[in-house]
Amino acid sequence: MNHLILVPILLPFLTALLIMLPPIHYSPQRRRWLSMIATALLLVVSVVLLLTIQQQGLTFYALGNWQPPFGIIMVADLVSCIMLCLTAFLALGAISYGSAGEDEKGSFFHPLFQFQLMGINGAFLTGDLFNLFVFFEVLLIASYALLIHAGGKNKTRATVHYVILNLTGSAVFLLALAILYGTLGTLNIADMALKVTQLPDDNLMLVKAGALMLLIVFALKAAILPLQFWLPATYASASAPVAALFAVMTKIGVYALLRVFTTIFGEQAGPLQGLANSWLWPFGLATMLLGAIGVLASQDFRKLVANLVLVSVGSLVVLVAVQNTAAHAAVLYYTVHSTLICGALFLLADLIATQRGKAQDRLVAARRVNQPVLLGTLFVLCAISVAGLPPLSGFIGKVMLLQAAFGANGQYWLWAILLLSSLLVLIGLSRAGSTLFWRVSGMQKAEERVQPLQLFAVLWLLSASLLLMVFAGPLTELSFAAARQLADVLGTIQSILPGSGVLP
Amino acid sequence: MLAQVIFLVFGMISLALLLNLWRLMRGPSLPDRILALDTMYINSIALIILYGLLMGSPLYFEAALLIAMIGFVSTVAVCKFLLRGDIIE
Amino acid sequence: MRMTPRFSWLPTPYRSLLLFVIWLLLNQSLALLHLFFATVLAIGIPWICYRFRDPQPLIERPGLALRYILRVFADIITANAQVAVLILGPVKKLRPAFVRIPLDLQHNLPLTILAASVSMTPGTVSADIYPSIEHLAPDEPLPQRWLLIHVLDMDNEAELIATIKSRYEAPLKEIFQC
Amino acid sequence: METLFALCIGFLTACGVFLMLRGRTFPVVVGLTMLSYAVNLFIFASGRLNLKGAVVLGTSDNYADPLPQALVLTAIVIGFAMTAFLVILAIRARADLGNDHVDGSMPAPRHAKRERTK
Amino acid sequence: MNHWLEWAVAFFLLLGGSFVLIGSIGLVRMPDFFTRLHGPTKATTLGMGGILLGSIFYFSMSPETLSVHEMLITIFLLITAPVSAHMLIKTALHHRLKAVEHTQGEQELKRGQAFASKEGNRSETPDD
Amino acid sequence: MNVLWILLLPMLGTLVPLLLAKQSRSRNAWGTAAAPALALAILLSTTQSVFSGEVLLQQWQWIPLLGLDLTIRLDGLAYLFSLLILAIGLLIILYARYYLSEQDSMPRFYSFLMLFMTAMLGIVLSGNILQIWLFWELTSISSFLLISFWWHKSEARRGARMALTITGGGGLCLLAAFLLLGNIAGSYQLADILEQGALIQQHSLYPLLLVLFLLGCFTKSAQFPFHFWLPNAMAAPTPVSAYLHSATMVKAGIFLLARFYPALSGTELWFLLVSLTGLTTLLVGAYLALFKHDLKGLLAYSTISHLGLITLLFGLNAPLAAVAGVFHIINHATFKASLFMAAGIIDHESGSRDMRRLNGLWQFMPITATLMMVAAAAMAGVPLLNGFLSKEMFFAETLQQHLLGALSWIIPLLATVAAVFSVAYSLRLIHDVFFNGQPKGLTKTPHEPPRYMRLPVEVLVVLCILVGIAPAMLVGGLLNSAASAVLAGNLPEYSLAIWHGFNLPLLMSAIALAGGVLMYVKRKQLFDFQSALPGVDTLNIFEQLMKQLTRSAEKLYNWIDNGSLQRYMALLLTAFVILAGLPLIQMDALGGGRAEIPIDAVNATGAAMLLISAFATVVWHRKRVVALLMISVVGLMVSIAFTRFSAPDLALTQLSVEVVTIILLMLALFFLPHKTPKQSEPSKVVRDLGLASLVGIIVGSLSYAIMTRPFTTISDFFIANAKTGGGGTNVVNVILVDFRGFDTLGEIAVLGIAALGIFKLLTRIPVFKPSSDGEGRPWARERHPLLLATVAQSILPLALMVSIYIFFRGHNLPGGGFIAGLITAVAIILLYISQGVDWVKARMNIEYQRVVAVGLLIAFMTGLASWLFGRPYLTSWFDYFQLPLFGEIELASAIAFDLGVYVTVVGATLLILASLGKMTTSYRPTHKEQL
Ligand code: NA
Ligand code: NA
Repeated sequence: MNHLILVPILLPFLTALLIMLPPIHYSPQRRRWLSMIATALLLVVSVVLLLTIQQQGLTFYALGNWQPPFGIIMVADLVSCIMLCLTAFLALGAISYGSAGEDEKGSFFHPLFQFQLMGINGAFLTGDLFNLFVFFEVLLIASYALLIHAGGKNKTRATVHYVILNLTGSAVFLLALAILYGTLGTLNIADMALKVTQLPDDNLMLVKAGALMLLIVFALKAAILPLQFWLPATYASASAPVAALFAVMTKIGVYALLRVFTTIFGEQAGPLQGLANSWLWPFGLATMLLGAIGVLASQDFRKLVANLVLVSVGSLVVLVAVQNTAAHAAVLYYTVHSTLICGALFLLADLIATQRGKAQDRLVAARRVNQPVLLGTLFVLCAISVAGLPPLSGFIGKVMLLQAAFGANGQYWLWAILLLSSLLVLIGLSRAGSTLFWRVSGMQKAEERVQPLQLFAVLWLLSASLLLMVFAGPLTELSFAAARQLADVLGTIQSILPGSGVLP
Repeated sequence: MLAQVIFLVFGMISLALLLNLWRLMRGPSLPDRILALDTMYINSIALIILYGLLMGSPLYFEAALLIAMIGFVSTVAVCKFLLRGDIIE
Repeated sequence: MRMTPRFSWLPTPYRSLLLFVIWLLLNQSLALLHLFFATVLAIGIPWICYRFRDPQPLIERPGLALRYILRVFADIITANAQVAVLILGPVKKLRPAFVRIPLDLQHNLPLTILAASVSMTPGTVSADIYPSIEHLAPDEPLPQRWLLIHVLDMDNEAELIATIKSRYEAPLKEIFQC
Repeated sequence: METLFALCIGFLTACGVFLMLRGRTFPVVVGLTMLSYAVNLFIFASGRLNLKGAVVLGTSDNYADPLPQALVLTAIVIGFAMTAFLVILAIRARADLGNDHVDGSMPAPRHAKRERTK
Repeated sequence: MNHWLEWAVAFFLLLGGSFVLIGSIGLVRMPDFFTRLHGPTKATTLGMGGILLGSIFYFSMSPETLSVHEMLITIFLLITAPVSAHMLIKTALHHRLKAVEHTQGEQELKRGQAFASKEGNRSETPDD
Repeated sequence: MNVLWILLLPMLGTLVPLLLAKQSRSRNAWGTAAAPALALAILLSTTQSVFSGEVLLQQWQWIPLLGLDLTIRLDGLAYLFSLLILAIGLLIILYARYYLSEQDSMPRFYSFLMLFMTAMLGIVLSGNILQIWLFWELTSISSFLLISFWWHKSEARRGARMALTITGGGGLCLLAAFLLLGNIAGSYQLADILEQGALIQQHSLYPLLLVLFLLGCFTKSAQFPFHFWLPNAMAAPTPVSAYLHSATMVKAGIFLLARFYPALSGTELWFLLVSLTGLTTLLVGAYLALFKHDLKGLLAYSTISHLGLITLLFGLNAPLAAVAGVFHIINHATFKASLFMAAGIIDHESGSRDMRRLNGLWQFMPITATLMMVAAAAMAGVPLLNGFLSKEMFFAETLQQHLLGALSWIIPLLATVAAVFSVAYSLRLIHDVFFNGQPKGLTKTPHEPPRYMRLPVEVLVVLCILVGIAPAMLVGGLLNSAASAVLAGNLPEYSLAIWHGFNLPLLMSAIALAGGVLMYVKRKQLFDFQSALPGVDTLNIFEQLMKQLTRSAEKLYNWIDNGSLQRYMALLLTAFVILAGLPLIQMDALGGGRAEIPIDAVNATGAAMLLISAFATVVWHRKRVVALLMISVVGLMVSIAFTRFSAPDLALTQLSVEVVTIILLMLALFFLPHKTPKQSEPSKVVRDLGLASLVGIIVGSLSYAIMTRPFTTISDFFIANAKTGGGGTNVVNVILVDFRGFDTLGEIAVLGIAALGIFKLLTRIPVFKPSSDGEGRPWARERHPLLLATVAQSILPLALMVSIYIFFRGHNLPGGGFIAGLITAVAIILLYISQGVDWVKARMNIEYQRVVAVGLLIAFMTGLASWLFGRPYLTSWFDYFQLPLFGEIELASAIAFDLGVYVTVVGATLLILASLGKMTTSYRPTHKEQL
């Protein structure tokens, strides 16, 4: 029983509560520092957990000491640990940025942020489908609240859409859960994977319906066409640190797709194996393309970045549908890369917007930014990375994606659309960059300067791109190992339900 | 005998509930509808108690108590709303 | 008329008694454990709730209060029989009416009990007590207040008013000594 | 009974969905509430119907499935939290945007739209 | 003993059921809001009392248990029913609902309506 | 010496100018030059071994799983290009020191230039094709930065974007080609690939691969039809043009042709694609160059033309042609770089590049004029200069090929035509600038440039002459080793002599010279003809195209995403209908054969009421209060259904939530319109009805299918273990607080967070208080009816008592912390309703957010306590104690957990409702965090 597995959930929870209570709540400084320190600690814990799991293999934690499939379990495998590290890394950047002043523009920034982390980490760790629903709701409600942080009409408008769509999604999630429970008689993911193998023919289609409903839910979270509509406005209007954290939100959908459709409906599932692929493939491609079109179409920079998120989601989803080790490894690596870099871009967009006066981040001629060299350099680095150009991590991700598609049906569709959208992204980014920094009207300059914490935040996230490139060797190996572990459904069942008699 | 009585009373309560629903739909005024709803709440307490008798189980009591409470509170809240708009002031 | 409680630890003794009984009712048990809890709660809850209570006149004549309650119960049953007949009888023959009754009572608790009693008994429903005193300045003298009631089938207005005043209002004045 | 139960679930769902497709926040809230009822009944039904078997030990010898009940409880609470948030959000939207349309602005009337496309 | 109780249960249930039904019939039959109010407020409350008494007796039939907690519901209804009625009638006054034509004391109704709304200024003496 | 340093030094050199930013301009230049100079020295030190045919190879593991290892591979071809890049680069650094003005940021310029140099060296020195691509893209980026160096000029920005778009697109094609190549060859190592030419060319993907590969090469090397970006890139400072757009970057594409020559060439497809593209480019470039008035424009088009020439050579599939190609690479680099630099001098010293204004500069800058004349002559292919030699070889090779069969003569013919143009534009360059009368309207008086600015030109021009005179001696070794690298060792016999006797190529040269002179003399007619043709402003066209692209993207995007939630919802539900409906259609039978429970009249009545009220809610949804009343009936009926079907806990929870929801909605309705206007079009209503019905039918069918199927579940475990393992007899509650306590923890967290979020939503909200209801009725006067106030006060203790009762019995009987919490909260809310905020606040001044936090903390800590006993989180504990007098009592950790639930629920509910209620009072939620 390794208590460390639970710490990524409990630590943010406790932090949130402590921030709301005396003596922490008295001063903004205390709230900030506790929040940042706790998040740094979270990162350390996540990394330690990852290293432990790398040594020990898949480990689970039975809450309340109720063994699976009866109790709720948290499962730490390489995939979930990678996602934990990613979240903590991203969060530290976002919180640092927020602590430069954005946090005081509304109430409960830090507690909500920590709650959101709790929800996200819970969703990554849980090995129980209903518990996944609960953590989804935790992270969603926290995200609703964070979304309106600092107020404003756009935020309100976007939040209304976001909330209503997600509430509908939650209803569908519950229906799907009920169907799966009503046919499989269990909620534990590994147990479900096991039960699927013994499914009577009469229940086959019911389970399929449940599974496809889950697909809708996760597709909505992941923002796959035609369920992506909430994303651009939401991400574009959110407060910078929130938008940065949101960069991981769509990836939770992707993660859930990966979990459910490779474990429950993995190779052991017989006729239900890979039942989502034929849907994920075309819609993933369409999402990618739409995102790229959106990058071109965007009138402001934040919306552009939001569309970049769509592009990355599209690529990931297509690769989820490819269902081989290389593809899943690519998904993992690219997830980490795209999340962090999009997070950095959201922060950067805010820095640029602040220095451009009234024009904000709109792509029109405006007054010159106050620190063109600093912001320009950051912009170029981010743009290079996100567009998948060398030498930053983006190109490795892109190469992994392309390589993973080898041999897949419709490989050339993927290639063509991936490369085309890369080109569109490149065009869009070069247009955005040259407008933001070079189309200057008037000689006036803003007074605003980047604050140290803000700069730290952007550099922190950007440094990930560099690290992902420098240590690409071991990191891709890690991704492959994680993908192999993910694909080993029988092994997973065996370690979680040793009494089931399944041999890997 | 008791069983028949219980079913007879079930019938009465059901009829009462349908009458309440009729008034609720019919209106014509809002107070009429609220009154009908309030009555419906109270009548469903009777229904629940009867279920308890039918099942011979005391587990239904709390539900009845809660219905009494929500009947009251929601009637008050709706009336206050119609009177003042602002129900907490 | 007393407004302040006799014991600060037991500000509302009758309420405590009621709660004590209710706890035992709820648990349907006379076990020592429940008696203990009933006592604790019967003292604890009123103590907590006392601050959420406007000062009210205290019951000075408990015996009379008991009699009043029994009378109201009896009235409820007879009144209901009458109302049932009226409801099932010919609707056209009803003689509904609005009547206002001048009030001698001044405090909220007795007034509430009066209004509730009127509502539960012979074909009458309390509609309003006016004018309301919430807009009065603290030092303003209390105006004459009225209880507006609706009567389902009124025979004689004066008789009705007299009955209500004597049957319900007078005993209440007595009970609360106000 | 199962048929009737399923009919109720389906009908509630349809009503809820129809309301959620309306253009104002309030009907959406009402629709969501209705949909939640349907969903809760659905989850409940996934444990199959049982007339005499409240899941309190010692009261019966044929218990209903307790797990869906626990799940519905969780769903009710979460649904309540979400509905509450949405309601307040609707107020906020009305205050910020001046109308209660879900898009934050009134859609242009049809003939105006046609003119614009011309 | 049990036989008696059974009769008592049956009696109270039937009594209660009848009053509940009568209350609801009143709700449907009566000509205006004010008259409709009487049925539910009184008959239904009494009917509930009957049913609850029936329940008390029913559960007390088995030896060694005495089920009296239904009393609590009765108490609660007795406390709240007049208040609900009061709030409803106040609302009706505020909404200026029409009383059936031959209602006596129309003046009182008007005065009540005036007091319910803002026009009923308190400087205006209520007794003409 | 480690060859890695050849790459590494310029890479580090990128930082040098930035570090020297505060130093003087000359120091900056010298400092910058140090790294490439050193690298050049290292390169030269390898001359011996490279010329002897050795391939210097170094390899480091980087990303083995992707086949991407860092490999430095220095062979003859790499040596040649490295030499060009470093040597010309050094000259450019020197030149730029004088070219850049005081306003230009020199550190930035040098830094970008070094970055570019690194990228170029990376391409040529890579031994791994993915690594080649890495540096390939880096050249695109750095050239973007260099072209847009003068970002305030719109044509610089546009030119840079155009270059990036074209070369970036090509880069993506190249990546695809490389991945295919690697996949076919089974390795991404260059050495492995070059050995597998046969395998690659026989592979079915070869045509696709080749096309993608050539797209990459041709875009970068400005081959027709991608040539147009190059002239527009001339918005860059001239040193950049000289370096990137003549000597290096545009040669990257050519380099790849040469690099992959052994693996990809030799097929018909190769010939057709490469040589014909080259030929077209050669002609188009030469023709267009003649008509450019801009000095740099002319040079740019001539570059295009020469690049076409080299491409054509590589496309001929003949070893000698490849040798000629390599040779022309060297020659072109020298004369074109010097020409650009000379043009830059003219621009710099006279303030104009327009040949219609620049006339007679001979008198002002004779030395520069001489240098430029020599270089131009080399470009025109005048004997005794290097250009002549490679052009001769070119002519010879065009004559040798027979690839077009009977039409093979076309190639030499067209080559001669191109050469004619080439001579003509060279002549024009010289004559128009240095002679042809007096300058017109120059802003400055031209003069010779500073000494060292001219030095690079001089060096290169001297090289042109020397190579022209003694080719074998000077570049023989270089050419030999480079060409043998291109040809994978199968170097043919060739001679670098100046004189090959009278032969056909010489005749072609003569015709070209004569024809060129003639054409220049008769240029008037030609110019008239050209000016009669519609002018093509590629930059504008491209810009318009991009705008069009953006606009159509915008249109398409907005067409898909019109911002209407109703559409989003409809799509979501359509997805639901399709995905959940398809399996239903595929099902054999909906029913599963499980026996149904018979329907009785009471249940039928209940169901009817449920259906009617639900329907009524929909029908009257526009009258909001009525809709609320109707949906209350639905809620009531659902609760009764729960009661009926053995779920008392559910009924209790549903009911208590129901109250709070109704209060909440009433509170909310005050701030919302009381009526919904009719707005939906009938067609939309019909659509929505259809969609809603479908969803309803599907959900109903699914539930029916589930309910009628037999099933086994894990629940038996819970029933069996609730008492023994969880210490409670209410199995549902034991599941909630024990078996699945973690769900409950999450659930109360959701409630708490929702409350915080609501508080957040309500802060700083613009307050608006309607003065009348929906019908325009002013509000009633009395705020707190007397009866209600008094009764609410009496209900509070009762409600508290009941909630305590419900709380404690929850573990064993229906009830629990959640319901108890709601009852308490409702009792308090009733006080708010009946007495107002002031009254309550005076008696209880608690900040509810803190109550929420405390409640969550209690639940959290209860779970954590099990760690003290070495048990997993939330492990429950219970025991029975015998107390004197009291008898047996049970203590359970579940009670503490439930207490947390209770406190959270009270806090959250009050926070939600009271905050909303306070909106109209002076205590409304304030912006400042009030923790
Ligand atoms: Na000229
Ligand atoms: Na209020």
